[in-house]
Amino acid sequence: MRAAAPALVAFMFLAAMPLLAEFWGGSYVTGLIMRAMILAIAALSLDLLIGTCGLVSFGHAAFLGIGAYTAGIAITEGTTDLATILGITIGISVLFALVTGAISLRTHGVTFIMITLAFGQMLFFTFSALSEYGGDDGLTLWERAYAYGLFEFEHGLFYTIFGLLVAIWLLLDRLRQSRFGRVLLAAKENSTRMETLGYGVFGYRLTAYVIAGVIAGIAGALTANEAEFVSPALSAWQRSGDLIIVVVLGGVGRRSGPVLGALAFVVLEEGLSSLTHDWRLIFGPLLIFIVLFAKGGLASLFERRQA
Amino acid sequence: MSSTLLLIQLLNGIQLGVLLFLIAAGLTLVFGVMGFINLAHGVQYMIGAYLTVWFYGMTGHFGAALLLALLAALALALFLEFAVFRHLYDRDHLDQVLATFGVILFLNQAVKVIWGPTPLVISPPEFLAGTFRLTENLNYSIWRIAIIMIGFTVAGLLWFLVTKTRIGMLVRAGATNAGMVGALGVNIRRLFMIVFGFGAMLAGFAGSIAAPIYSVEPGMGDGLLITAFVVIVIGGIGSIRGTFIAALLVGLVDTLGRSTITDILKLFLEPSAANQIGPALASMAIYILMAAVLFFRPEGLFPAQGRRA
Amino acid sequence: MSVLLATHGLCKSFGALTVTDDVSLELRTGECHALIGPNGAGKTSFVNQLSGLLAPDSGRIEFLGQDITNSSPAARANAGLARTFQITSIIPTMTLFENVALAAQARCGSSYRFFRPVHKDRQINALAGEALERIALTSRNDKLARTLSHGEKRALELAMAIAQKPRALLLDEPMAGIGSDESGQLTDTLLMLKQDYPLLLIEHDMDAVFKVADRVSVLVYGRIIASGTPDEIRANREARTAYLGDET
Amino acid sequence: MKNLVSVAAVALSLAAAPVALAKDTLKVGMIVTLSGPPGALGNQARDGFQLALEEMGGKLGGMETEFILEDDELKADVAQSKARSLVEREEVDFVVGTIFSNMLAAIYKPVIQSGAFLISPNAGPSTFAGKNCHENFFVTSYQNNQNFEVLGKIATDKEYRKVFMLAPNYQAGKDAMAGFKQNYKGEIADEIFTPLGHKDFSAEIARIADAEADALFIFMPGGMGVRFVKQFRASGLADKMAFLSAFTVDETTLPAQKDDAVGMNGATNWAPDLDNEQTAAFTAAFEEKYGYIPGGYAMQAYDSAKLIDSAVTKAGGVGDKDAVRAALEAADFTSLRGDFSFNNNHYPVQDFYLLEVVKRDDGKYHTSIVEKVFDDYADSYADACKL
Repeated sequence: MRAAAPALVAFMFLAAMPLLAEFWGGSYVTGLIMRAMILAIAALSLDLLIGTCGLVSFGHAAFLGIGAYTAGIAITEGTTDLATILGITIGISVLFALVTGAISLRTHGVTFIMITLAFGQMLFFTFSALSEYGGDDGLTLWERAYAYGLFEFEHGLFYTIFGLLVAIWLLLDRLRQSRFGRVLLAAKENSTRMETLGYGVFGYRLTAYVIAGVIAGIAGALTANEAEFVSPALSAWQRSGDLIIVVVLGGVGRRSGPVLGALAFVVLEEGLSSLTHDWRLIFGPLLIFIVLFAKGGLASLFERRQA
Repeated sequence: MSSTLLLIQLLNGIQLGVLLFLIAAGLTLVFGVMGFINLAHGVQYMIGAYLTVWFYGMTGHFGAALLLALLAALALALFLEFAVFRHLYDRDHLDQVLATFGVILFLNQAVKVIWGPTPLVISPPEFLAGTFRLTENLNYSIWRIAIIMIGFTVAGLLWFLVTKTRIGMLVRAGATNAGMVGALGVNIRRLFMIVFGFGAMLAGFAGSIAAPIYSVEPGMGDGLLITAFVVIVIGGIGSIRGTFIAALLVGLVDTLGRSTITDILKLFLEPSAANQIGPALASMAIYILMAAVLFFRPEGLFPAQGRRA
Repeated sequence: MSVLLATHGLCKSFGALTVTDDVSLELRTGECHALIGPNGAGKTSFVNQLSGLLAPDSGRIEFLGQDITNSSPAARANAGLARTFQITSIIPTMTLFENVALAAQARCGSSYRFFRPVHKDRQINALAGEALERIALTSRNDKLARTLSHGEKRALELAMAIAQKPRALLLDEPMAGIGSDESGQLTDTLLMLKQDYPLLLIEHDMDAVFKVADRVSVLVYGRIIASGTPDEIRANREARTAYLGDET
Repeated sequence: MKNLVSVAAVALSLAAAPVALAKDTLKVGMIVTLSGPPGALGNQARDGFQLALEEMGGKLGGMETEFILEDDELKADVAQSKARSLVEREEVDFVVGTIFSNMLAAIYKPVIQSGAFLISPNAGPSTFAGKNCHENFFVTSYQNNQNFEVLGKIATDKEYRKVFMLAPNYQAGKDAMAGFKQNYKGEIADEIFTPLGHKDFSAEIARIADAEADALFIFMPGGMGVRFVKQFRASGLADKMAFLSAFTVDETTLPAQKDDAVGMNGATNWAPDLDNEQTAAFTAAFEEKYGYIPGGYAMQAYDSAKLIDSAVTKAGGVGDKDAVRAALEAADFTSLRGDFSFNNNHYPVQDFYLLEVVKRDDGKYHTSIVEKVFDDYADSYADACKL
């Protein structure tokens, strides 16, 4: 339970955020937090690959792009029903994950990193070529998806994202402790042994890859609705890199890691850049210090202190 | 397409390949020998270019600027190695990624603060600055030819260094089995420092000689870094020969792809459709190449382990 | 006694080095068949081909009457062919009990179950507990596998194999690296295992082999040069010069 | 656990600014690109706007003005977050931005929805010129396609029979090609899209040489333009064909292109030597203060400040949005361009010129007016706008 505590505290804090924001910068802050929560969802899905399976995907942002463009194109074409959009997003994410996963998962280590990068970049260039939908400029959404009135409530979108974040966190937390999760964790350490125990590791990893892809796809669809704007940059390698950074920053394979990592990433970036335009001069060294002096990421700081 | 055009594109492809090789050679050695993923390697390329322009402004002599830039780039690399990187060698790859990413952020911004956001330009040394006539109305830059020749010379030297000298032998052994080299009583720390400094200097050198043809700007090394990673995994990590061949391959595929794919598509597609799909496909070409190579040969074309002594 | 596991003319070479040369071998129900041979004779390569980690160049492998030559390691394990490793192969970051439970889990229905915490799974825990009981492991169940002593790790491998509820067991040098004080105990364990499972035993410890095995085959340079009861092998001159001679 | 809360609290209070709004201050936020190589364009816009503000004693429309500058880093999410910060946290009255169209697309909705006025000092995409136009959105530059349309007109007027077209492969590049073709009906030798950030143009130059066209139509903004012009000049082709460019040789790139660009042509709505009093004064003051020659980006930002000034003066503050809007529409200020008015879609109606790069006696380079191509030229999307 201890490892989960920081995440739970963060959730309580997030739940109260719209209230707190009344005193602290208003809708600007809730917008910021919404983005952090979406980033956390994407990071949670990536940590299923990195932390649970030991698979470092450098093309995970491809799924963000899939979700965002599905939402963007659907809404532009007049399909605003949220369930339909999420359905299509999940369908395409599954398909893309099955095809690219089936190829990538034959490799491991650096080869896996680079081959996932390749697929991510292919998708990035595909989105950039979609002239009808803004090409490189991106696509402005003229309305949000219709969520059966949910988004019309004050903070409706906020609590939708929050609810999904908590649900996905719980889901993945359970998954990690399930039969399936134990197989993945063991295969990360010794996949040969798992094969000889009777587990077709490839199938388990592919399933995990698909699950991670679907969750990231949902995060992408949320991004489109939150920002009301999608662009190919969402699926570029820089974004995949950001996701890895968030996961490592928070603590790979730690229950609270991705959530802490995402919150810290967004808040630090925002806080520092409001101090100076050259905020990277501070942020860069800060990352180095975190690596050198906080092994295991931010989550480990909390764990150690409480232990 | 005319034969002159093809010739130019071949030359351009080789020239890009040579630059990629200079960057990727250090990357593959550092990665192969030390198992260290250095994302900040691309920044070394940028630093090399900036320092060259800077020293050129001070000395007014390209050769002198090049030399000074190399020394300064080496000094910076060794400082970074001492201050940051050496604490990361026995850490997880992901920790290395995070920390070296921090170095990129810092140096890109620092360069912008020091030299401003506007691209800088520099001319090649006087005697290589001209062009020579390829066809009636087409000239080709001598400096580009010079880059190709310099690149091949460096590749040759590197080959000699790695295959014929003691330190090269250690490096090769290290690429196959780092633990064993340590067991032989070699000072691994020092070997690492030499390999690292040397690799960084090569990248800086690439930046120096690229400065006259590309504009010198903050973040100029980021895109090339990713391409260099593509090169080293295609070539097989730790293999100089593989890196050289892969660099030329990637340079040629990228250059020829960009100039021919759209035309080829135009043969059986509407021009507007071809213009939309062609450039996107051309941008993907090297990634498709990489995915294909890795699919059939996950260890790359010339894995270091397979090399004969 | 029916044939459970059989190879027919199995061949494997790495370049010029032939590690398995036309090996035909049988394991029958209820027996312990020991495969002995000097270092580098190709014993582990042979087991790897049986368990599917290595593909033979030619020849056939049959298990329970089915041709499994091209089956995946997982399929073979699920068909009931369990193995242990000469160099201990466990999940170091998991506890002793979790390691055994992992093996048991493979026999307790689908592992594509995503929600129920596995540590509360009664079926798995019961099966794992049973296996642990049979291999008397003195260490605590919640000890991390990587902190176990070498002997405990060897025993853990056996427990994992049993938890798989195998139809046949391939034991690749279960005594490797075990001191003489522990080896006696492990020999008893092997004798006990033999009651329930057909064993293909690869072992260097001749005392254990002659105590446990019903049949012995001698592998030299990838070839089986002799096969017979322990007494026959002891009497076989070729086998003695090739291998036993070193030790007796 | 306590630490988490306090860390987050500190971080958030960092992000949150004191909310104190005096009624007599005007708040103007500017979002432009200051990072990376394209930062040179943003720098011009910033300097242009600040010069105007300074000349008016830090007041726009007589109100003490708080100017907040933000860098979009040429990243959509950053631009959007900055825009939200401006309208939601700072509660600015005007947002001036952006340089690039894709950044405008990112900030458009949040700014418009907040009720603030959005004034673009450069980006003028077709997206917001037609049916998606908005009463609170004004463009002081041009509709993006216009410069290209002007070049098409020039090519037709000069009777170039065969034109080679080159642009980067992104949305603006595609718009550029389409814009040029609108007024040019001659033969097109070939049209080539290069990747964004393309470095090595020798293959393209070889094809240009092969095509034997009369003119080259080119759109290569920023660093790409610097590299292209260098390589094009080196190939010797510059002397053999006309060079019709937009955003390729301008005051942001000329300091790097230098002699290589001299004599090359461009087309836009202004040049630092446009013959009117206000331009002469502006150019002199700008150079005096910042040490470089202002380009269109600086001019348009300067005009944006003047526009806001005129509107706030006329409406007597910003309390009455409708009055401010009406005053903005009137565009009752002295533009550096001389003639300037807004169309129904709030994009400008203005003159366009053919320009040429010249070297000044003091060794600096700038673009210079050759001739007027269009008088009071309006964009072609305005009809679709319901305003």
